[in-house]
Amino acid sequence: MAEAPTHNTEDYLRMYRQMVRIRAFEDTANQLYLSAKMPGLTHMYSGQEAVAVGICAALTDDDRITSTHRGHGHCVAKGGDLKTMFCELLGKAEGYCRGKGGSMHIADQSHGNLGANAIVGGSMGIATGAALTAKLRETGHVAVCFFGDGATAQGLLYEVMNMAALWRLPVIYACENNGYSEYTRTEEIAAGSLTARAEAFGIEAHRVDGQDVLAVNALARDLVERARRGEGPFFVELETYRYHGHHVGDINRDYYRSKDEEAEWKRVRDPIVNFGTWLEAEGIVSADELVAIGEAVKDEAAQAVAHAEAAEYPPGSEVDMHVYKGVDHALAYI
Amino acid sequence: MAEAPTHNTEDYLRMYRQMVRIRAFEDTANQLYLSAKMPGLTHMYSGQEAVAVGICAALTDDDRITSTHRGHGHCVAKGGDLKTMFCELLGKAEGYCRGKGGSMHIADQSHGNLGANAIVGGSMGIATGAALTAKLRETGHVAVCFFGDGATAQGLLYEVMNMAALWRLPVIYACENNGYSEYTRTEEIAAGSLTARAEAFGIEAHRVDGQDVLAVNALARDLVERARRGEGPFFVELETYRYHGHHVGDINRDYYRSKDEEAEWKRVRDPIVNFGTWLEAEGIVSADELVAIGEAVKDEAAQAVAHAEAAEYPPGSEVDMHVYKGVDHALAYI
Amino acid sequence: MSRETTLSKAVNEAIAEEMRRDPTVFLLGEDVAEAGTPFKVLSGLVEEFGTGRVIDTPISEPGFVGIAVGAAMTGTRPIVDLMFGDFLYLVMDQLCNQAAKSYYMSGGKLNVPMVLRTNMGATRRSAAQHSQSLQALVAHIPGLKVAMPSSAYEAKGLMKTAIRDDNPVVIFEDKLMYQDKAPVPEEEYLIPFGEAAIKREGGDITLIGTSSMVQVALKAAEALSAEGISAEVIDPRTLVPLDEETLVRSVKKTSRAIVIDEGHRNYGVTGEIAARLNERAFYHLDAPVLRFGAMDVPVPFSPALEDLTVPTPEAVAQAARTLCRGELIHAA
Amino acid sequence: MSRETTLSKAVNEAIAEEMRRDPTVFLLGEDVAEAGTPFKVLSGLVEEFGTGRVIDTPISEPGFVGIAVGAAMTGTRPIVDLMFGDFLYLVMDQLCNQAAKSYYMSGGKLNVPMVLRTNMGATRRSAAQHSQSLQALVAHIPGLKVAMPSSAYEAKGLMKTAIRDDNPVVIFEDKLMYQDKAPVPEEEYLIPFGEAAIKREGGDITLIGTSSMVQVALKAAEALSAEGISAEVIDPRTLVPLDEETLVRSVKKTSRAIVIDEGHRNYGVTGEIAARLNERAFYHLDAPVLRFGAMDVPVPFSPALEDLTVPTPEAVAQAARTLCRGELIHAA
Ligand SMILES: Cc1ncc(C[n+]2csc(CCOP(=O)(O)OP(=O)(O)O)c2C)c(N)n1
Ligand SMILES: Cc1ncc(C[n+]2csc(CCOP(=O)(O)OP(=O)(O)O)c2C)c(N)n1
Ligand SMILES: [Mg+2]
Ligand SMILES: [Mg+2]
Repeated sequence: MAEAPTHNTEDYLRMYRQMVRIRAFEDTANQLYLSAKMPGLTHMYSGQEAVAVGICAALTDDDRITSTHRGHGHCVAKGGDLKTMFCELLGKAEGYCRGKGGSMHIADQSHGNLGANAIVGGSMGIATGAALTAKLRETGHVAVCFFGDGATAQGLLYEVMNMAALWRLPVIYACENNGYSEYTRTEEIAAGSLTARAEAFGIEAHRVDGQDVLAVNALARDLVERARRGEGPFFVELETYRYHGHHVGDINRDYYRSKDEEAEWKRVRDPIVNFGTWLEAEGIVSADELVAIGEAVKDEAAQAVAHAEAAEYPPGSEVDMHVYKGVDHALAYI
Repeated sequence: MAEAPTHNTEDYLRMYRQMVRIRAFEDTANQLYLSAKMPGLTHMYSGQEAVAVGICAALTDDDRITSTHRGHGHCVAKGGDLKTMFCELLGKAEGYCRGKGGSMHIADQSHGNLGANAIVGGSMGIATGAALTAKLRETGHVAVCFFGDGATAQGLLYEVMNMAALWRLPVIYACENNGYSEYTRTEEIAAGSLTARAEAFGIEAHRVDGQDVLAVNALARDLVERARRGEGPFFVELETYRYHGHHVGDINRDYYRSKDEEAEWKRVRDPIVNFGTWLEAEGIVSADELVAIGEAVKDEAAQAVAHAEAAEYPPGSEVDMHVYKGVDHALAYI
Repeated sequence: MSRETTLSKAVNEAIAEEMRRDPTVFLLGEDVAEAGTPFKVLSGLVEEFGTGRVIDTPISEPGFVGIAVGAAMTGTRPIVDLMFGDFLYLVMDQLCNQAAKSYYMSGGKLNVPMVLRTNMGATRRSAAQHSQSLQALVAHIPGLKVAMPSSAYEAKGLMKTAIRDDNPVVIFEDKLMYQDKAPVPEEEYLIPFGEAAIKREGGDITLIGTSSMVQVALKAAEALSAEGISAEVIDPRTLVPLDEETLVRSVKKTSRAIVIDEGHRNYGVTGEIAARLNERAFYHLDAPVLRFGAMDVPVPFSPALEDLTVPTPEAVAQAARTLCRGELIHAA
Repeated sequence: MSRETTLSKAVNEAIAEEMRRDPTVFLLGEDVAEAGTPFKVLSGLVEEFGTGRVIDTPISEPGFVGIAVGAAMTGTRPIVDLMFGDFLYLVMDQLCNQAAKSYYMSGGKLNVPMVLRTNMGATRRSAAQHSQSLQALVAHIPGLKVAMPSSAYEAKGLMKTAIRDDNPVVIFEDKLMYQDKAPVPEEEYLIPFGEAAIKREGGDITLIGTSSMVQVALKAAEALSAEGISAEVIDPRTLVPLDEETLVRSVKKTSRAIVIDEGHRNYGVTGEIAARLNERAFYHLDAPVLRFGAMDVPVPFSPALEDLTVPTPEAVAQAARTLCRGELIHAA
């Protein structure tokens, strides 16, 4: 555990709770999938909680993030509500996107989450554009662009990093290196060094243990503050791990990743367990309090999913709504 | 002048002559444009001759290059024939592409020139693919990808450099940094360092004086040899300068580039003058011989353009030929 | 009050007026500032609005379109300058997967009020990668609106509407028309999307042209009128939304139609319009709806070939004649 | 000799056979090797041909399509695997500005014998960026050929033809059909491009369907036959080249037609085919040619909405009924 910048119990507990909420959300979503209650596929964030939480805890609701296909963690960490999220995953009208987006497009504009994206790297421009707005309109806001190690293969990243560097935009490129791009190890698809790539564009780059929420948060708070002052952009590589397969259906994965490797990460580097242990060791919370948080979150998730299961689908008349702003029904328009 | 690796008079004279041929071609093409004899626009290579010649002199006809919108120099240097080139610039049937390509698509497959490209950066994948063929088919050939400083803003470059590095392809990325991307200085459109960008992908990168044909050639010979042995890819940034405007019509350019700057480059760093001076100083040729080369090339260019002006346009029936290989006329087919 | 203005000037005025009106409007693209674009359409804007609102970009089309999408989502109204319509291929993902779908995917929460202005048109001897007219590609994608100004008047009015629209709009200017003049009101005006303009009234045949093909249609109509054939010429002005009603009404009146667009003919704009006319006016038609598009070949460089690939007034007039004589033919 | 084979297996066989036959054929794409693609279509190929010919790439679609173009130009025959058809937007420049135009721009010197295999099809609950059917975009571009297999049989025969073709070919497989079985000959066979297949003969109306829409048409035909309406079902198999003759011949016989394609309806495939039928068979038609495509909205995630966006046998049958009864209607 990195040294905590200040001893702020409330902040710690909020971060801990958020990580637990993400884990609970994912476990529940996985169950939904396994019991064939969820339409389509979804990508689990479990294991990477400290990244989303450590970074988003350094942001305000007015700061923007863009997310990925593995986006539930970012959505929760940025303030998302489990009930509305489950509704979206089940395609219900109460979902964040009225069921139109689903897991891969979940967005929560009220908390500054500009959305998950099913195009790998697809939101790199969007995050950079949000930072351009911040600069042009002098809002003092910051944008964080989350993406995976695999996404570093998209040329778009280098195009937007170049412009962000030239224009000194308040954007932080947060690369969650979980060691895999689908069914392939990162070494096989990424030559050289990820941080050096950013540095070559004149961007200050950092590498941090993505399983250590305090380390992530300390770095994020520093960079966010500096970005607000016009010292951005920044690049951060976060070393992390996904516990599940690439998506919920990726069950037999021995051919690309050993069970031992997975077990080892869970045993030694679980971000929630380790942070909990630290909180206890530092005397910030008791073991019982941690258990209580776990129980409360479990309840929250159970209620949220029950609500979502019972919720209504959008009426058929919505199918051609929201194609164009200002146009009620697109089919009558085009 | 860099030290010549071996004292090979024939090679020197060939390189000198090729540079003079490029200059003569461009001067003639510019005249064609100014006298309204040339359809469309074209981009002059004058000033950058040492780059194309220094590199292509290190290649065989079986090695491939890809070229750019500023591609006449590469075409000549790779073995192109002035007559066939002028025919192409004038849209005549005897042109390299039967008049279908024009200046921006001139290609000379018989000498391994896979073509100019009107999409900035558009041929980066093509060159890398030619190198992949060389590797898969074990041909021992090398591919050189020419592109400008402006083209480094295209994400495609980083995508293909990554793959070239991972797969150790025999490709050389030759970035001709002439200080400008259209009407904008390179500093305004490129953050960080171009060579560092390649190095971040694990690619060995070099910077060389692109006005010094011997320095360029020495580096190219070394890298080509090493690429053939499987030590590629490589990246080379060549510092150079274009004498004309961005294209032949870009006459009033004081607003982005001073006349003084242009004059200074021509006075101090002209690749032909400097190489000629060196050849004389080393006693390799006499001043008279250099003049004779100039005269002979002038004649060649004049004859070539006269031939092209008199040549026939392709018949109208060719308009829908060459859309699909194996299909005589596309309109009867689709 | 009207005065003659070039299309280039009209676009410039539209953008300047909207930038004065709304501080969130800004320009982004390659060499848009000091150079005012290679076509000089944006000359003078950086002097008035500064480099903070007229932003030169590197040659990173996907990147700066993506940046525009993000900027638009968060409270600004970017106008992206895409130097040649042929570069649309480079930005399709950001335009069609992101900009076009955000509003829908977010269930109406994240809209993208941006304008992508680009161009089209062959016969400039610019060869296959600088001459395409790719409007069909974007017209196919729900979530995008597509405007095709046919003169300086339309260019100004449609641009102003586009800038105020809350959705992504793609505007195609014909690069050969930048110096063409037309009467343009001194006063402010906007042209609503989805309203076709009847450019010439007539009773025997309807000629539907987009962008510069309106001029081709008008010239054909002129030639036909000398022979006693009265052609109605209609400019849809926007492909999405399409003013089907005006088109159908005309065709019901004339019973014959030809659709002309400078994009490739195969799987392009003309097929859609012809199919809609056939659906809606079938029982009124005396002959099949004919279509003219760019020849289905890459645009050749050689002038001797390039000129063969675009629709001409002569060819359109000839087809119209044959239709009006009731002869069964195939379109060129 | 025939046996039942899945579409997935048929594609795998086609590629394996051609790789055995021609050492210059190789595969390139994301997770094509050990993983055999997420859809497992290419399983086993890396074991037979090794990682030298079944090449895993990073997530760099423009990059590896560009590499394929260059490889194809210099003596190999790459098959590029594009994991989802929705990613076509990312590779449009390399596909349409480079691969499609090289042969023409070089005056017949540099051809690009490559296959881009990708997929299409909604109702998999994959939402707006993993469900599109974008065949219209590439069919519009001269220089590309476009194949749309409707069953395992077509998938194998068209793939083999594509691999041997000297031009860039885009093949769209319907990702919902990978497990669908059809009789596939044991012996080698190829299906030539530009030859439509009459999937069912009939005299009252022609139903033209592409890819999985052939099944929709066949189901509609089945329902109609119970009511005494005899529908002919035709599968064009390739959009470019299009076997216009077979389509026109059928429509001249039946006097009525419906075109069904899973791409968006607006400015898509159906408009072109309908327009061509109207042009060529106008005087034989008793009613307008109707069209079904995907609804012109981004594909929604919610099952309750997504299912509304695709053409169904019921809707097609209903439209056919109305046409055969001679009632004037509009297509859905
Ligand atoms: C442009 C694009 N290419 C391919 C895919 C398919 N795909 C989805 S996730 C993924 C791997 C992404 O790896 P990474 O960026 O490391 O994120 P992770 O899944 O590890 O979180 C791929 C290839 C896609 N969605 N978009
Ligand atoms: C994708 C693309 N974007 C923009 C252009 C327009 N354009 C042509 S050349 C050029 C500048 C290229 O600069 P650089 O790569 O440095 O080459 P140079 O002209 O200096 O040789 C631009 C922007 C283009 N042809 N293609
Ligand atoms: Mg990863
Ligand atoms: Mg340059």
